[in-house]
Amino acid sequence: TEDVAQYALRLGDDALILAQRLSHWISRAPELEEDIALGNIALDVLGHARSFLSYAGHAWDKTEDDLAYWREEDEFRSLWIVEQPNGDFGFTIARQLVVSVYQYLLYTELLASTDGTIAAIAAKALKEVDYHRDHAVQWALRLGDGTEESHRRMQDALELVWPYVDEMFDDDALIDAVGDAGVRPSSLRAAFDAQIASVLDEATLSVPNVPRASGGGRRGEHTEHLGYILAEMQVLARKHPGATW
Amino acid sequence: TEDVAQYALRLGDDALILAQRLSHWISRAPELEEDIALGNIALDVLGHARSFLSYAGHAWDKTEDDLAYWREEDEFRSLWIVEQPNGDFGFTIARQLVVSVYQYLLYTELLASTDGTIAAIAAKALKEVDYHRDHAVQWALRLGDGTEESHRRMQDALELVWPYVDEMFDDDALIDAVGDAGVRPSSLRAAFDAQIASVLDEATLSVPNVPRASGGGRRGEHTEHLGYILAEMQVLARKHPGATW
Amino acid sequence: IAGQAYFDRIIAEDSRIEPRDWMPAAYRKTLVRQVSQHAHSEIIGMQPEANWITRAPSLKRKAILMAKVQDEAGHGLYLYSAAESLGTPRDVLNQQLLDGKAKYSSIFNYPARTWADMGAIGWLVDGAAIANQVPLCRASYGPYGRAMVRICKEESFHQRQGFEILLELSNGTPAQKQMAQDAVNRFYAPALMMFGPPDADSPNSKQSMAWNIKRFSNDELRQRFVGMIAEQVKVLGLTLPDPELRYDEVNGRWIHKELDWQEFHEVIAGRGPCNAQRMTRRREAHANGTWVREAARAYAEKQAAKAAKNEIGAA
Amino acid sequence: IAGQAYFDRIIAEDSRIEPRDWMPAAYRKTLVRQVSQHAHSEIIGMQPEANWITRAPSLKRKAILMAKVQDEAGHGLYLYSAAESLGTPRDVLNQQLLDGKAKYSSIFNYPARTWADMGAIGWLVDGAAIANQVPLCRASYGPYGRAMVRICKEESFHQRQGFEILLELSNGTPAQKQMAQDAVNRFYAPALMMFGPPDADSPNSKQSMAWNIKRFSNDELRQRFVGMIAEQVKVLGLTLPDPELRYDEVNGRWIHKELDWQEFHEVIAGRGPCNAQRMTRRREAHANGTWVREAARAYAEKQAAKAAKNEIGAA
Repeated sequence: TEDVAQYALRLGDDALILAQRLSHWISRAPELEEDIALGNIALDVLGHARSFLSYAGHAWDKTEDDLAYWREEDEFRSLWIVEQPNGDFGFTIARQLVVSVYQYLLYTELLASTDGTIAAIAAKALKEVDYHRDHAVQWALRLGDGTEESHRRMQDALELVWPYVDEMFDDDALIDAVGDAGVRPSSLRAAFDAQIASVLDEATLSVPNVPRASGGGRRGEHTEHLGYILAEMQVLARKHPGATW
Repeated sequence: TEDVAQYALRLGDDALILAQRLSHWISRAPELEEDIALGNIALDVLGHARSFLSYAGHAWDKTEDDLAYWREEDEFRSLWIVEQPNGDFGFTIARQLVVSVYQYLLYTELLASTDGTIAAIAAKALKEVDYHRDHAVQWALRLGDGTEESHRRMQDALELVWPYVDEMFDDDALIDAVGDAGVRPSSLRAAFDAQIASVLDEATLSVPNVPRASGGGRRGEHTEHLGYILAEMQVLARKHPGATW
Repeated sequence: IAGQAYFDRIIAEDSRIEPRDWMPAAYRKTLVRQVSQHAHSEIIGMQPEANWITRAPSLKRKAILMAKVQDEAGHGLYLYSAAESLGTPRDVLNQQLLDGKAKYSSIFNYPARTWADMGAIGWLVDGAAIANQVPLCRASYGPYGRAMVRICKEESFHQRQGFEILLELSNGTPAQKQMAQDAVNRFYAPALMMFGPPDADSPNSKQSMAWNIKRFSNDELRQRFVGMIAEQVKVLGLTLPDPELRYDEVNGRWIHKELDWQEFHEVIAGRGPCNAQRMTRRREAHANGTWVREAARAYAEKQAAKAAKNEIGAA
Repeated sequence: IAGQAYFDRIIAEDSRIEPRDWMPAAYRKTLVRQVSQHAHSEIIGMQPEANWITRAPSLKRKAILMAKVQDEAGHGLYLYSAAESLGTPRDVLNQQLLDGKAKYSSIFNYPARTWADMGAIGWLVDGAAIANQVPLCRASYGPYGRAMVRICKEESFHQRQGFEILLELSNGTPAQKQMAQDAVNRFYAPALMMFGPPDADSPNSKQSMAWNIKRFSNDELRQRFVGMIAEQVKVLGLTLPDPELRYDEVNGRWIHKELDWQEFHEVIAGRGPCNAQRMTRRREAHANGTWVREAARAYAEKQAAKAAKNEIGAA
């Protein structure tokens, strides 16, 4: 249905923009193992994006590439958190921690989606996101409980990420409309808070207390970053309309 | 003539890409006075770009915007040095030092260009470039002879800029063809070296001794950076072909 | 005579207080807060517009936009100077901004999503700023009033440029026109809110008016502004997103839709679209510039020491 | 028997030397240099391709490219392990790269200017690498040979992907086809130069061949490669930028144009298009990662200390 397609579009856009951000680390990571790890994660997440976008596209007779390359900024439905620039490695880990814990909870619930395709994509993604979460947790521990500098940087990174956390849990009319095909984001909050608190506690870090950014990605209202992301991502495809690659 | 137009195109492209790079500092400079100073310099240089590109465009019945927004990467004729990413403030100052000393010498010689328009553009630009040069020199002194950290950073910045210096002085067939309408780049080298040596000496810095990058901007062969610069610069104009702004 | 009596007479005569004059502590404090907030607004206000410099769709527009953003940095400088003349150094004020202890105009917490926003910001945001600021040219504190004169001159230039951007878009392709209308739709209400809460909810205004800092109430200024843009929007061939907007001949005032003051307070409280982004950028720029400022200071000290040594040698 | 005699016998039998075996110092040194250069090439070689990940023109191609660049990081890891088994730790090797004391394959100093370069690099550069590396699977040093087996398997996959990119472009729009031809034009000669200078100018090769590290001469490998691509280019519907290219039936060898060995030596000497850029990026990544690596080390030490303390407590 249209609603389920719109729902899949959201999840696909989150994954696509995150993959785009993460992939920038490849050949720039702090060590070779991390070039591989972040590349792996980016690749997994891109795979989720492709699955969700392909599925969404069925409803409108569009391919994953039609959706990725030929929509304008205000047609994207991604969350603000995935648009945030990579910053230093600490910021990327903080963002990964938040997003992968969120996605882990979300995909777990989506296993019970009344929409078979959504449930199947979530099932496949879940195993990978479990690894992403573990990767982020391990690094949060190392950075939080590593050196003085890494502790400071990691806490700073959390403060910078936190304004974008609340938006992930906002419910809206589409969530009502998709019903049991989807998951009510607000229902994930308590488990998210508990998991994050436990990780940050072990990492000797604290949960930031900063105001949320208003958000609006689900309505196509984005931060000033998305325009730049899309300009880069779409530049080549758009120079060759109708071409195949 | 076609040759003079091609020559003006080179100078225009150098200025355009440099302006694009410099303008990124506005609202990000180390202090408010530098937001203003770098903004001023970027604005001046953009002005030079517009004059040269408008003049070049006459030969092909094209406007400055046709040339800026509707050429592909391999049609640009800018030097590699202006494409280099801004780096830290030290790198930007090192690049400015090199480019503004070069442009000062170049525009001084172009006052005697047999092409009246080139001479007139150079005359107007020269006064501004004199200020740009002074700005870069003053900062080179402050950073070179400031703190230990700034000395190290400034010397590092020079090492990073230096591979792109030689290309500025390469002669080629077009230089032969334009004759006295232009300036033979190689003829500027001695004066450039002397001025730079004197500034760096006073700044307690040393002239780097590193291999040159091959170069090729004048033939339309660019570094991997230019594609990103153009994707961003042209994105909006290209979404609205035929529009005026 | 001196002290309070002199101050009171100057205010009564509607003349100007100068930096060396005695002034009540509360007057000084109010001014430092207002002038530095104004300065911070200029600085933060550079960001949404700087966001479009590298992507401006023509070289002429790029140049105009660069010049405009640079003017804003200049306004920041004048205003910090005016604030410094009241005894608080610029780095203290800047630190207040970085620490999130000082406010800046909430409007800059809205994103500049499209090129048309360069038009809407110029026309509506600078327009509202001018409406606010023209009366401030007569503010009782001399340096502030004089800074305002200079700033207003440039702002009205900026407003005209914004208007021109929108006019060009409105007369352009359908996509351009829609971009312009969308930008006006997004900036209309936030611009109206720039004048602050309704008079009934603005308790500090009275004292500022008594001190000849503020000359008109929030609602009076808002009325003036709405009247102006209601006329200008016709020339643009666009509409304001306010179906209730009309001039009430009987009471001689403009009726406009209820503004969303809850949103206003949310944004002020830090929960707007770009508060975090704006502060992050400002803090990053400041942190990245630390080594540069330190170098400049060290160099200046070395030069001063050399000069002193030469003087001693010469004596 | 041990020492030189054992080593000589292993070489004579064309068997394998293993890390704990005795080996001549020169053999060890040659291998460390070759294996680490090879590892460095994988690492630096990520850059030209990483340059197109964010701009890949379809999501499928983006995924394939990401996987490929990641494979290269993996190859770097195996090869550093092989080099470490010869007694030189990875951080020493890495430092040699950062200091500019170690070389990497010159081909990666050419820029990847267009998307078609992803095709040309896969087809020609990986193709040449495979031609070089397949015989290395039988290299006398065990860990190196085994690493090569794994690497060659993946490389041939990469080569096929590069070929497919070019094939798709060649069968695409005229602009796409031209992009493909242009990329082949730019990478053809540099790929041929990947086999090193002509045999007459390659004095070190003989010793490497005697040690069963190298199996074929530079020119032999180049011949094999040219023959292969001369056939494949027809399937692509493109041409090689070499009007002189033909098979000389009489001598049973390929004639190709004279390669520009001066350019080759310029690039090796650091004066290629991207030498400075590649090293700058690598050094920046390393420097930006310092605090992260330090944190990981400090954390590991803390954990080890805790574990030790628990053991003592338990004892």
